[in-house]
Amino acid sequence: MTEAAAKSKIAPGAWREVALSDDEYARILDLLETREPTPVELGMFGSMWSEHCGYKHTRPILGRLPTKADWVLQGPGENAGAIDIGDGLAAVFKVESHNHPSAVEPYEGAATGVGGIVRDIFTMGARPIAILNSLRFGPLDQPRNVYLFENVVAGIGGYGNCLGIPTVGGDVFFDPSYSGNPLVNAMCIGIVKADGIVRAKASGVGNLIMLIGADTGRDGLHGATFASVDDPEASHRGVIQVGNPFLEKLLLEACLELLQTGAVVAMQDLGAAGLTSSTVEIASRGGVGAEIDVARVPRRESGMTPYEVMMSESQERMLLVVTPEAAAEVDRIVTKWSLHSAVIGTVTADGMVRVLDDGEVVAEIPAEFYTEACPTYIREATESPEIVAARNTDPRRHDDITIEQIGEILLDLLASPNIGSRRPVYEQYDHTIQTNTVVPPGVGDAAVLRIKGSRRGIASAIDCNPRYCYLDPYLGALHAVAEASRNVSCSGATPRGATNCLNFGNPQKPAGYYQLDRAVSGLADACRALDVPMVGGNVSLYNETASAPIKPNPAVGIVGVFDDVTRHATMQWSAGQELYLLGAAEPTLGGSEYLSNRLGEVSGNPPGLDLSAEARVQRATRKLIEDGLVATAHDVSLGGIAVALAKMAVVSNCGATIDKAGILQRSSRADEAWFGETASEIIVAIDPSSIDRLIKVMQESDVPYTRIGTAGGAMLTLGPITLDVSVLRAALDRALELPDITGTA
Amino acid sequence: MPKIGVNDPEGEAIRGGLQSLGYTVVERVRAGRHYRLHLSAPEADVARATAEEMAHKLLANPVIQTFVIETVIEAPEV
Amino acid sequence: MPKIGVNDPEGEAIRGGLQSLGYTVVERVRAGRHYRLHLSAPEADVARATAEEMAHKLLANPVIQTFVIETVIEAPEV
Amino acid sequence: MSSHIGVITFPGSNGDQDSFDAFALGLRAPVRMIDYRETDLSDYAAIVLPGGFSYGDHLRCGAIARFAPVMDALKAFAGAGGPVLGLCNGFQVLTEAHLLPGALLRNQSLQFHCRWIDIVVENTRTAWTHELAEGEVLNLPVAHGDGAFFADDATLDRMEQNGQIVFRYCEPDGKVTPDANFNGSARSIAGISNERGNVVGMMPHPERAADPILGNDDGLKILRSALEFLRVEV
Ligand SMILES: Nc1ncnc2c1ncn2[C@@H]1O[C@H](COP(=O)(O)OP(=O)(O)O)[C@@H](O)[C@H]1O
Ligand SMILES: [Mg+2]
Repeated sequence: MTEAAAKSKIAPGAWREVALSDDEYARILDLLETREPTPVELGMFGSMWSEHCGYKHTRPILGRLPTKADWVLQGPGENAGAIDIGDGLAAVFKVESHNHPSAVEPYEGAATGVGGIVRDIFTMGARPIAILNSLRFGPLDQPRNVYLFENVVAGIGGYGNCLGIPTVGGDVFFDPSYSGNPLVNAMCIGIVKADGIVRAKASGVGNLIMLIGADTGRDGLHGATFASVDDPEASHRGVIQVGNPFLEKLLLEACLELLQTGAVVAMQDLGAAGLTSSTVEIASRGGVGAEIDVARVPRRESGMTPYEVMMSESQERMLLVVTPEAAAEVDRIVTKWSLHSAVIGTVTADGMVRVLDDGEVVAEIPAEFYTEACPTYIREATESPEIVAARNTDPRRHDDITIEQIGEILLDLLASPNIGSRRPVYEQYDHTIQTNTVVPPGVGDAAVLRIKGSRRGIASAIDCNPRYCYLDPYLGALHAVAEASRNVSCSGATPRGATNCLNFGNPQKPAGYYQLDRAVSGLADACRALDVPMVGGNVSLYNETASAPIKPNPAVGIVGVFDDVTRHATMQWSAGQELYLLGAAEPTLGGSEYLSNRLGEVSGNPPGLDLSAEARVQRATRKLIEDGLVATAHDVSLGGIAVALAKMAVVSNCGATIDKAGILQRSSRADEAWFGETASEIIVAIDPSSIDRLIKVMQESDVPYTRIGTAGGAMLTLGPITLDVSVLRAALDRALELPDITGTA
Repeated sequence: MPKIGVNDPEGEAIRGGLQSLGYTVVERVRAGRHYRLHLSAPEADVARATAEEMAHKLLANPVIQTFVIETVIEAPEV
Repeated sequence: MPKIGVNDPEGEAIRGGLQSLGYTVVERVRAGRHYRLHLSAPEADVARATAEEMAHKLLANPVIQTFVIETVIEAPEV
Repeated sequence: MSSHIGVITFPGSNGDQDSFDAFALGLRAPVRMIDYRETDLSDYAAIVLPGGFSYGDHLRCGAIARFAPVMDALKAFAGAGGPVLGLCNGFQVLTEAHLLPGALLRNQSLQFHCRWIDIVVENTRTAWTHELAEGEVLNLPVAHGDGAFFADDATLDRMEQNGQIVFRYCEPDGKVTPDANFNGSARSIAGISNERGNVVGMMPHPERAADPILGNDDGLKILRSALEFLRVEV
């Protein structure tokens, strides 16, 4: 440490500017024993001890999640998780949030969110083959929300399309709690040879640390800490990151080619907290030290301080650890892809992360101080009384509907923003590139992709119902896992791994911590029961605006595997097929779209969920599809069975006649029977000649089943009500047709 | 125009393109938008003030962009 | 700038947006690009000639666009 | 002349692998990737300019790629009558390079559209369509933000007279309607050729309709045409 650096004084309270508490600063002083941190060190602590990097509030509870199975090749801890999908191949995947940047600058925030998650995947050596996204906005009657919605979608498309990675699925939900605090979660899936997975562990003292990709500017200074405090607009100081997908495409190709050469010892992308976290992480994972000189970092701008270089969140950069002999080869490949590289440091033996500025030490701290020594918190948890009251409000206190009303109510629900067609969204995403998309968005419950050169395939879906999570975070989290898994099962694939993004409010408030704590337990229990290990994830806390926290949204992405992708299912039935409802759950209006859309109310208990019944109905459905008996399956979710049937009719462009009796036996109330929501229920269509075999499978699987009708014609007949399929389609298409105003910033 | 300090991939790509055509004298390129609005106003100052308002509200994104306004007076069509 | 006769949906969309914000005085909007190139040249005329060449070759597509060039002289940094 | 099809990779191309696969897996035809820095194409039988975002689509789509080192050789190849197919971004590059007339503007909706659409074949005398029937309807994916074909009326008239309109957007029954013209192209134009018919550019992606499991293999008919064309020529 130079004298100057060691002597520079930290101004009283300066730690608060990097979002460290007084106690945390005291802890840093304890760790350092004899001295104060330098300004660069303080900034690095601020970033590494942020929620985003340090998982202060979540590390203790995330330990509950099951992460292991025979087929798990990589659990949490690396840039992404990985599962074995057979034929010597692995699927690598993860979901990540970019909520706060998207709230400030929606196009670039969403675009760089995609860029970040894609880098996580190719950092593992995998070629990205699919992107999914999960979005939450406030209602579209407010221009700001329209602006956020339009630009987030455009940003996701703008980045992913340019990269040539298909965006094949996702989830959009509107709720007033997301006004001003949208959620933008992006998931990426990649494929790599199982023995070709790369880890971000530096090793080999004397090996070189290289930086490749974009030059470093003052982008997003303190993004990591900024993602960890309320009200991003007030606390934001650096410049907004502007993504460059063209550069990322070159970086992707260069990195994958570099990994082929065997020259690369470790690779780590630069994401939140930039050079700080990437350097600390490769050193700490590898149990070695790292010494880098910021003066050797190529800059986009002049006059940047070492602090700024260490904190910059400029996009499209990658850190490599390479052997000295391989440096020339690395340079050749990097140049081939029109990029440049710089050797910025070396791997050392002393466990220190040492930062130099043209040879002068400006920071020198053991890597583990930034990582292992990061404090963790278990906070007080108390449920908000307001939410308890909402849950205890019985939706049955409203009068039931008459069966004559169901047509009008159904059309209303189909045209509601949470149920209507997502085509205006997914049409902006290239979902056919790479020529693997077997089931594109809008056709099935999960996206289905083939693996070229193999019979295998994968399916993926991402889900969460924030209303359920608000009313009961534990139960809501069970539903998130169950629904994503059910969607994958409805495609015919076997769910093999999950990833999650915990979007919550302020964990330092008892009501916020309660939600987080309960939801994680729910995720853990559901993953265990459904046998889908959680191989990775991401946390976004402090999602609050001045007035209120968001409805909690633990988004769950699941990847499933097909041994034979030709045996898959969609939502499309054909005329003459018989329709069966598999499973038997009790529909309820608690937390339903019906209640919210029609009566403006979020109340009651969300649908109950019996995890073993859920596992059984999913397994039985998969068996029907694998055996080639069924190629049509769709689960009952938002809007209940009436909405599920209407969507199937529209996608099939074919009507059906539904027997009233089969539906009405579900409840003593018509509103619950038709529009009540449930879990563990799947509608399938089957040729009449195969019905005996369906019944046999159901009996063997211990799954109840009900015949509910027959497909055919141009009309959907629900008991006494008959609706033209084209009318249903028009209602669905109306939902996201935006008012003829351009949203404004 | 992108604000100072804001990454400008388009400008960079154009500079790269010009360089490869041999225009190595070009040191920097910034890429922005240009909108020509026709409006009738009693005088130039009013038009400018309106344009300024519109730029703030819709035309420019203050998070990443700056703008300048130029007024050109046309004789009213008769 | 888009040539006269070339569709300009962006300009139209902006006009629509402005209209819905109440700026009904705006009759027409054309949306184009603006590039700021920094280059050193012995004199303004040379710079302009180079810019003109670059515009013809690369920056503008004569099938759909027209362009104008403005030169701003900066003192060389010392 | 070797019998290889060549697919040019520009920086930012992302449909190169799909084009390669369509020939290699869909047609079992010999195909090779070509780096944008290569300057000799004499070894190829036909050239494909794939889709993507060459140079990030900055400035205008295809504008910077037009000056890539390989382009002089491509011009020579096309000038000698070699079959050239530009797909999506490749089409944009060909117009910017003046190997094809017109230009491609932002979609009328100002949005990127990815969907399956129908096109009707109008000219079967090009290198890339002569295995097709006039009036035949193909169902293919599109995925672009800048696909509205533009040329002034005089040019359009001339192109129509010369039979340079190869494909138009249509309804499933082949009818050309304003509704089917989803991106706002002049006269519903989806694909065109040069006067000689050896250079074709189109916005839809035949290389993505090359396997029934993904929907259909209509696109292979276009790619196969060049192989047949070469067989006849040689
Ligand atoms: N943000 C999005 N991006 C891409 N596809 C989406 C997005 N949101 C929804 N989709 C797709 O639209 C279709 C319908 O979505 P959704 O209404 O959530 O279906 P379901 O009710 O069957 O779960 C699905 O194929 C889904 O993947
Ligand atoms: Mg869903």
